[in-house]
Amino acid sequence: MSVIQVLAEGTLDFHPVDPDGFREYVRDHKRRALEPRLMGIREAVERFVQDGDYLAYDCNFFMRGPSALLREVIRQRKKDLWVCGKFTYVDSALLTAGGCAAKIDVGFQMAGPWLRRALDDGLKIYEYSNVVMTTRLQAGSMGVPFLPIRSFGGTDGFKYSGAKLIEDPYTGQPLVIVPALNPDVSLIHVQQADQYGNCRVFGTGISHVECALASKRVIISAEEIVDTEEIRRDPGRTTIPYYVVDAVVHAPFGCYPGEVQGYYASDSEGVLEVFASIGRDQLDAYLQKYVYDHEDEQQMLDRVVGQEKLNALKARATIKDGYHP
Amino acid sequence: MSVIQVLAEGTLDFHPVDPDGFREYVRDHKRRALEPRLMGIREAVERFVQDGDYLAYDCNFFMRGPSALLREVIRQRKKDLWVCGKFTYVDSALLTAGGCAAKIDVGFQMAGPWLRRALDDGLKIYEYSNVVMTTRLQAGSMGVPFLPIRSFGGTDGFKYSGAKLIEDPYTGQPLVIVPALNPDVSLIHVQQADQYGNCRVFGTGISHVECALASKRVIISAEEIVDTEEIRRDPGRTTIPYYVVDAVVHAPFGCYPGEVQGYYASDSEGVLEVFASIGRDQLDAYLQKYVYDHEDEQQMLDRVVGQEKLNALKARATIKDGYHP
Amino acid sequence: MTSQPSSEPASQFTEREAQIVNVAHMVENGKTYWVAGGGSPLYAIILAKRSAAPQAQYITEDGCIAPEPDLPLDPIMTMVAAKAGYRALQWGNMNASGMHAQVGLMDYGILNTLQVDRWGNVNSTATGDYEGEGRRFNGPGGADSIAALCWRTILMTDQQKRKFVDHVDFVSSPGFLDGSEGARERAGLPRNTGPYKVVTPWAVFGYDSNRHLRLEEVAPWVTKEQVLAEMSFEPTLAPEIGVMEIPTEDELNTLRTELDVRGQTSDVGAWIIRNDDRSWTIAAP
Amino acid sequence: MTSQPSSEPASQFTEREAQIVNVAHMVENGKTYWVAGGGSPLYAIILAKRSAAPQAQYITEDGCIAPEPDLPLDPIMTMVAAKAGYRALQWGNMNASGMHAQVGLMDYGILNTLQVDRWGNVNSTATGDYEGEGRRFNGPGGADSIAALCWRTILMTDQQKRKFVDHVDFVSSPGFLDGSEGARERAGLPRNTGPYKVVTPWAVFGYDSNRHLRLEEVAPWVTKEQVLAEMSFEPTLAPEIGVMEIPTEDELNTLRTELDVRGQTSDVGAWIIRNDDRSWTIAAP
Repeated sequence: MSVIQVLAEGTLDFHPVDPDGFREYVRDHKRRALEPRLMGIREAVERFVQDGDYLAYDCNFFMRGPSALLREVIRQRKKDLWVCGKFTYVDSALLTAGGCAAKIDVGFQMAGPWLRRALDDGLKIYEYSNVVMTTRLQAGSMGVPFLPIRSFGGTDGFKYSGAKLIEDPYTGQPLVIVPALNPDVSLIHVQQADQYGNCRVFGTGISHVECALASKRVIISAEEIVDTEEIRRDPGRTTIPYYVVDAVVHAPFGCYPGEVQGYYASDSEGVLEVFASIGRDQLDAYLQKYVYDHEDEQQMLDRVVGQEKLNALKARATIKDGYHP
Repeated sequence: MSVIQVLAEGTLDFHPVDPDGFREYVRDHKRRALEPRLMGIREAVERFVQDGDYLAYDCNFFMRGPSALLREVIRQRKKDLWVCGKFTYVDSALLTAGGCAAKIDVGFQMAGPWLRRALDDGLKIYEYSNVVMTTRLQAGSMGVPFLPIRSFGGTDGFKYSGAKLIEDPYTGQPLVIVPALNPDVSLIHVQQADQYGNCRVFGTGISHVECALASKRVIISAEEIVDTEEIRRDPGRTTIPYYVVDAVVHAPFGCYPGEVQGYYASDSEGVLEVFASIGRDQLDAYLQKYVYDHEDEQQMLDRVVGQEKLNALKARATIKDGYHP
Repeated sequence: MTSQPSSEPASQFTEREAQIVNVAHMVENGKTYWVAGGGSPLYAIILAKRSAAPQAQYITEDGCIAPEPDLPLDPIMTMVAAKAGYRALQWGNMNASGMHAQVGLMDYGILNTLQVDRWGNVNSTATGDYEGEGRRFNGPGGADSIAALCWRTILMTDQQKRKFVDHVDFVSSPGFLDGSEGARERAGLPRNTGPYKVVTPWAVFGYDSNRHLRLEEVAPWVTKEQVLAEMSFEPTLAPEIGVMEIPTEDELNTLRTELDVRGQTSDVGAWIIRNDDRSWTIAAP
Repeated sequence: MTSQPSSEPASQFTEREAQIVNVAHMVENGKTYWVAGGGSPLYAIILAKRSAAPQAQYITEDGCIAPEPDLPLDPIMTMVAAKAGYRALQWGNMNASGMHAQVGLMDYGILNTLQVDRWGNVNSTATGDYEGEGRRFNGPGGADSIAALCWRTILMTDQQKRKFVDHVDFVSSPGFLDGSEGARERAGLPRNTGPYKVVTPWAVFGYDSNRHLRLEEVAPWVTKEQVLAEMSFEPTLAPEIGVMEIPTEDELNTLRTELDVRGQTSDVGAWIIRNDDRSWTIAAP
């Protein structure tokens, strides 16, 4: 029989690829029954985020991402996480400042003094790109061990990754393949979910469907909990099916200081405060103010942001077309 | 460097895999400008379906498929087509009876006396499955030469295909890969499109997005032509973007005798008439009655079906939830 | 006078109804089923949902997740159709259902099939010499994926010699392939998946520890010998051959008045009549 | 007194404005652009759409196809945001934009970048010794995919010695790699793609037939020598070095009153003032 040449290989470790093992986890742990998965944010993070997990999240701290869930992860001082840093911006900086991150697969993140210091303290960085990371998640969501991709070849990121350059058996041309990623847990913020975890996301996104399907455990935070009757009225709007979801958290303003399209605008002041904290190397103070000083998210919103500002952010979300079913 | 063992290979030919060639076709032929692509069904099929083409279509003659376009292909006596028979049911029988098909990649099709005779007359069949074919289209739509898949292994279909069994370089386990499919032309029937080809499909489907992205030429037939303002009002409903579309045909009842969810029910009589024609080996008479006897689709609908029945089929489509934006 | 529904065993039903009810009784609550969008597999799962397994969920090949179909469906219109997809939790597509199955979300598949062999392989492609003059059929459709990717596969077929063959002429959908240990894994299929049951109107089969078809239950109106006479090979025999279950009046009522009101699926094949003396009459059609 | 918009060359503008306008003039009508969702690349394409290239279309990394954004955007909120995605033709996701680019639908990419070398390779990851004490940056984000998959890539950067280096310390996004013929293809990248232009406030570069950076145009307020002094390597020189274009009052008006009303992007760097005697003054910030 013929062989396929492996022309080059990245040299760093990557989250282990085990499609059959993932299948067995899904068989044994994903609940197929329509049973309520609603719980508080603390319980959700306590139960479903574990020290040492590979943690993914969709979108980021400013853009329909799970900011409240990320703060709760930091509040609970989770440790040794391997973070999926696709399209992540400041999130990986916050997780590192909070002592949660041990490794980061980078697509894009906000660098700063924190990064050099963390590297010197042992943080491990693996260089990918946003699309490579979403492709790895796509492979994980398809239950296959890898996917071919037409980018990433020739970069130095390739060298510090789990990718391979092979001779395509169909064309004979060099072809990059990237390993599947099946995170231990993913955090996804959505506009609407029902109590079972059927979710609706409106507007553009990154890869929330793939993220949810590829992950062993999935925590959803939702701006609104809608009735399942409403889900059944328009099944074409469902983007994540309940049977991959482990927890549904009702989290209004769950992306603060970021924006959730159709629901509220970003708090520009709050957004720039994060960047300033990174630039001025004051992330500890930032976390104190927004995370550690409060028992939970509601307390933080009440004390630090205030209802008046929240109302104003809501009022600024004047574009509604396409965001409500 | 290491090698990947190829453990087994299908032995039959398959539509050539050439991602770079497809990219160059896309670069040179897909129109990026928002220019009207509306045209009559005859012109669309004359211009964009050519003898010898690899022809794909989404869904089938009964289920939101491009029945009118398929009849027009037969009416224009296109020849030597290689037909993508995923989820096809009777369509491949009609195309073969019409003298259009030379080869069929089979997922599922309605067998009958036509099939044995056609095989004896030189029709070539390649054995896949529905999901293998949609996966091949998915590979084509991603611009990669192949995709791994966890089914198809061990079947006799594998032997009569372009699939390969390789040693997965990540797990060491045997893994099936299937070649990308980039059809020359695809026919897709949708509920709504604008004049540029931005399409909306409501309800479940097969793989219309992948089919459109993977094909060199794309003909859309639509129940309704909607304003582009309406498309921009709810961009989350768009499923096919205009820049992969070559022709938009306004084709009310374009799936007759089948159903278009939300628009009209299937004509059970008309549906069963196709099966009866296959079973009784009377496809020639069927094509005479529904295709050759009429200059175009409108004439066929007027003469054979009649407005009264069409109105009744419309009235029977009582389920609207989720089908209109 | 109409018969009053009850949970008592019925005294008149078709063979097909008995087969559907026996599959329905296998349906596990809280599990997922990838089924064809119509016919016996669909009726079995819905029947189960109406009784012991309300939390069993089904998905069809067009990515329709847990619908509440508006029955009866129009003829043939079992997928990509408004009635079939009514009140689903999600409308996806074929790649979505394939992906969900590939990551292990589908516990069971239920399939109608043409021909099955001693290792549970399924043929829906061709009989006789494939490359020669043999007869051709529809192809696997979604059955190949169901049989490959669901954790367990339940087949429904008729008890006929030509349907139970030693080796299928063409493996359209994979059973245990050549029956050897690990044969599926060596062919690239996911670990620990495969055939689970075969249900005919006359018998229920499982598989022994060597992955060989094993007779487990026989309908009360036939003998084990009658079943074996309608097979081209000898199955393993379970240590104790059980008796297949009898539809209740309730179940028949649901089947006939809600699911298959035209009787297209259920009113096929022989009628089974339980006589007052508890003997059985088989009224061939 | 406000200046009246006109199609005359302006006499006062920032270096950044000049750079944006020169990129805008490169935009081809009827072509697709994969751009970052904000900043100079976005303003360049929108500026072009408002004038010579109304049928140029842009796509952002979040799968947003041909939006009509509600400007100005909120700070940082360039993607997955209501104003940025306003009136798009389709809302997709990152895998969708990646797929569209992979099948060849994206004609051009426009990228802001930190560091570029003689072969058009881009560094946004690290300077100095990667495995040692070097400085780290944000990573490629979407730039790697844009540079790999679009047919042609236009880079925007500043004319500084540390930005034009002989070899980037880290290839985050691929240019012509080692510059040898077919290097991109040998690395698995699609055929016939690659770097096209580099535009700074002082100069426009293309590539020669050996894939080496080539100086093609210089801004009227600097000399060729000044440009070369701000590079760590010598580019090839075009046979004739052209003069970069000057923003018109119309363009500045659009840029300042519609696109970048807060001046966050455009009001950065030196101001360029054309004196009455047609000489130039550079007013450093």
